Amino acid sequence: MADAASPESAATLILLLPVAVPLLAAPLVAAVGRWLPRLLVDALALAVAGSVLGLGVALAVLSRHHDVVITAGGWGDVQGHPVGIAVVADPASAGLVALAGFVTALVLVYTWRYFEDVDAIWHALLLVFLAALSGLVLVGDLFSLFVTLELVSVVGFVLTGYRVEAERSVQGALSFAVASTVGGVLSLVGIALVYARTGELGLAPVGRALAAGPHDALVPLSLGLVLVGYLVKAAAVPFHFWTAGAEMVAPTPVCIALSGVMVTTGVYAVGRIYHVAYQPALPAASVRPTLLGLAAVTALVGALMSLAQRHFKRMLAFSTIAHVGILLVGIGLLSPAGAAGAAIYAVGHAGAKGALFCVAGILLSRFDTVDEGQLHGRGRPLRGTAAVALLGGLALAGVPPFGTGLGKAVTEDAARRSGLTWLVPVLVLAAALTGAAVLRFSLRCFLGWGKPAREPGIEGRPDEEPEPDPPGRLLISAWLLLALSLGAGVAGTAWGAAAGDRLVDGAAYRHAVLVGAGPIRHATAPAGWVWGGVPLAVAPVLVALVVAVLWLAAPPRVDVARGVLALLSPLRRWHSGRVGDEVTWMLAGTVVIGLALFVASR
Amino acid sequence: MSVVLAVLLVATAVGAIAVVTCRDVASQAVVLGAYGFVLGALFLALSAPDVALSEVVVGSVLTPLLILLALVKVRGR
Amino acid sequence: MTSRQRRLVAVPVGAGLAVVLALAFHGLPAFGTAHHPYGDASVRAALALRHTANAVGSVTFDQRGLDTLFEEFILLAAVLGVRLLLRPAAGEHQGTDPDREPRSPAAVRATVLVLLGVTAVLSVSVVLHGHLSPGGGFQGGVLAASGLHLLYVGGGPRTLARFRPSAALELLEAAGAGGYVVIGLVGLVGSGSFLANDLPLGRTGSLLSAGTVPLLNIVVGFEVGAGLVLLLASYFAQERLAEGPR
Amino acid sequence: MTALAFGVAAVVLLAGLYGVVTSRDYLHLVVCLVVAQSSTYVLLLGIGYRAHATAPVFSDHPKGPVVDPVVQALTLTDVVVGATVLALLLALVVQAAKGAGGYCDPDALNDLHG
Repeated sequence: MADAASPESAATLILLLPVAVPLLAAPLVAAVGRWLPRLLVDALALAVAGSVLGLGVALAVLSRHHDVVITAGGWGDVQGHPVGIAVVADPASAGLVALAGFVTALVLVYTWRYFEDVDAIWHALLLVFLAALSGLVLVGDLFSLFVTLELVSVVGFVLTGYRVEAERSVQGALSFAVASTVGGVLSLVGIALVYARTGELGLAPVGRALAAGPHDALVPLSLGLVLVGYLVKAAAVPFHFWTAGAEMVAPTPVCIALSGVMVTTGVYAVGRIYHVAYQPALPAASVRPTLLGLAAVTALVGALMSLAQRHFKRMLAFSTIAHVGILLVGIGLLSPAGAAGAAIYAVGHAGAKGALFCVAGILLSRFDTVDEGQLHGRGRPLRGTAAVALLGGLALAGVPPFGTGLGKAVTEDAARRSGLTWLVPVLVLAAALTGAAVLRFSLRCFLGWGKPAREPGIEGRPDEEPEPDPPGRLLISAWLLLALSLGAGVAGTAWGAAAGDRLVDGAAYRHAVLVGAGPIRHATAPAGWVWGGVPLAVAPVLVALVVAVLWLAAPPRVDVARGVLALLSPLRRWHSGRVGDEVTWMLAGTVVIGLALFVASR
Repeated sequence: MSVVLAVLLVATAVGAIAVVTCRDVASQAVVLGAYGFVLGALFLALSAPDVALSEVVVGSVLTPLLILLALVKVRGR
Repeated sequence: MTSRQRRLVAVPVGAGLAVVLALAFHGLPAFGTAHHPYGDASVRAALALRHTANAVGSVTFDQRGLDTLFEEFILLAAVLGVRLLLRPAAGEHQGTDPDREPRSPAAVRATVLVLLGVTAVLSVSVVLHGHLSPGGGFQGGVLAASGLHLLYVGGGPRTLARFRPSAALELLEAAGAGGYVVIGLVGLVGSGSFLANDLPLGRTGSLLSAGTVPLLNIVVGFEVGAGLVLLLASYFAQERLAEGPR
Repeated sequence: MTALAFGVAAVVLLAGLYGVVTSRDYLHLVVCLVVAQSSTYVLLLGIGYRAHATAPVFSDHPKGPVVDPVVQALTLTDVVVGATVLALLLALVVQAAKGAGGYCDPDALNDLHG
């Protein structure tokens, strides 16, 4: 037993506080919030989010040499069998806790004295969301992962449908809710299969038990089923349909939380579950093709659909899907370097995408629309907003030294080193096209480039909900989020390398839970900017600029916009917005993933 | 015991199909309530009295009630 | 897709899913197997270590109490969500209740009164014996909440509303959810583990046994009972809205 | 018996999902989701079942083998989650139908496409 004052002991004491503190504050503000001054409720919620950020940073520091492990309730083994729920912090999970705390804090700054109508329900829900995300990354148990996932879902779709008076907002929430529920059911079927085979629920004991065999169809198929729930949250194609709808219609601060943290958490869970619970039974070579195929399709579909949008929030939603593809490439490489790239990219993306959603919020509050055609040139007076939008677009394209650029460069390098060079153009294209879409929008809206007329073939989308105008704070949030993205690129190398290394080291995690934490090997090659990567970093930025400029300024004879939209029309028709279609494709994706994993494991 | 279990299992499958194929929501709520009772009996036979109690109060009382209330709201104007 | 096209796609997808399930379920152990390592360890932990007669209660509130904490907040979030989603939107106004509602026949009122008493006693007993016999905070809470709605049968919406003070129920619900966290934090302060069960364990089978398990059952009972009443109230309010003048 | 027990779970799941995919009414769709969810209860309790054993509740001290209490606790959680998600889904359907004039064909609520 560690000395009471030692850092190890402190780490085990604070390990569950990122869950407990917001969960204590949430019912408090829900119950007495209506009698408290609004200022006090705002301040309390902000303090809680800030404390989760602090706890996340502290845990990342305390876990840098070895995992911090506890069992909830202090349970040990009974008859040589673990009966409690393991909770584990390492640089990857603690970093995500900190990210969730940071983003939630900024969302609270954004919504300071916003949503006046409904007591303090907004704050309570946001705090529960934060606790759920913290729980999801910290717990090391399949069923606890499922419960936290359901909690994330429930709060997620309530927040999405927050403005009930907007019909489309409710539709977006419904589509999100149905997809989440179906994903949850399939995940639980997978968990039941694992439990039947191993008699375990903890990730580490499951990994140990599955290694013993038999290595039959149950193992790969249960992995496929378990992952579905997380792939829905991650918005991987074809589990992504809810995302575009939900993030288009949800209140802008909710989009920042969903896009910045929730999807990332989903991708993280995919990596964690594989490396700890399945890696001993399913070698990386049999899982990698499926994950990378899924990643590439996600990146390309998201990028192409993003380019086809003129509704700014929907454009950002599809770009999130593309960036989930990039994250999944990093995780799917199943190598330390790939995971390091994904870790840095996750933070860089949360910042850049959050800043762009702040731009959407500013535009909504000024003009009651985020339609590209209607906003033509109207953004000219908004100099600061324009700067954020252009920088955000460049960040999505991966311009150095943003975290998105560094994360992408590290991932590309990892792909090349794994002999999978075909992934590099996929990443370049995903970054370039999403960057192009945002740059095109920004140039048209803030500089008045291109024609004010509507693009052919896209119907206008009226009846946008006006959002309240918290003038200065929105821009402050945007700059802070951009700073986060920049910080990830400038100073994220050490953390990213540690997080990536530990995420893929399932053996160390299992050892820490089952035997006790020992010292871990340190990141072999710290990922960083390299001069050789400069052309690859610049390429997507150039492509993005060229596409954006061509779209807006090409002579009428070569109508780029019309051509691209015509090419993309089958893909756009695929996104029919009908829940029956969406579930059908989700199930088709489940079958394909399951069978691909099964065939590769033979 | 095994016969009872087999009968209840078959009844569960039949009940599920009956709920899904019932296209009128009002009668579907009633069928769902009955299905909840079948599940409760099955769980009791599987030696899970805790779950059986929950399933009966949730599946046969609360769930159909919520569906009917929602139905009144959606259709009943 | 049109619904016809979708059916055409759904057939191979459904067949594929059936194949996936068949292949995976083929690896399941025989139904009724005696091999339950986690289950056996849990039973032993419940009885020998925690003096909890109902092993399911021990797993739910002690060995895997963290899951139940999250579950309680799913419920809290859902109740907040339903209240939020079903709140009257701008432009809608609350329908007015009739000032007097017709009194139901004395026989009905008497039956309802008796039934109310029975459900009240039953739900309290189900909650308090959760660590001893099947039942617990959740089942008891649902029973109590459903039972309260007998007032609707016996009296009508106004009678129901009078016994449904929403501010008090909101406090009760929040206290239930927060109470779970507080019990967890007491464990953290007392013995260094969140949700540690370090109260006196008592004799297996007696009302005062199993340490924190009965306490957690009680807070969950409050949360579930109050939460469900609030949830149903939101639906009933919606119904009244539909009937009221527009 | 093994094939029957787990086969029933699979049939219930497929039936529920079939209903979700083909539904023409959002309320009906939500009920089908409830059915799909109930398949996990059958599967979990089937997995935890032990022949010739009693419920894991003791009046005195153990007399013989009992069925697995862990899956029962998991199923309990699952039942609660299912009920709360249902309440939320229904509230969303009520709101969606309000905009659509009481008409809630899922295929008609497709403003979010393209």
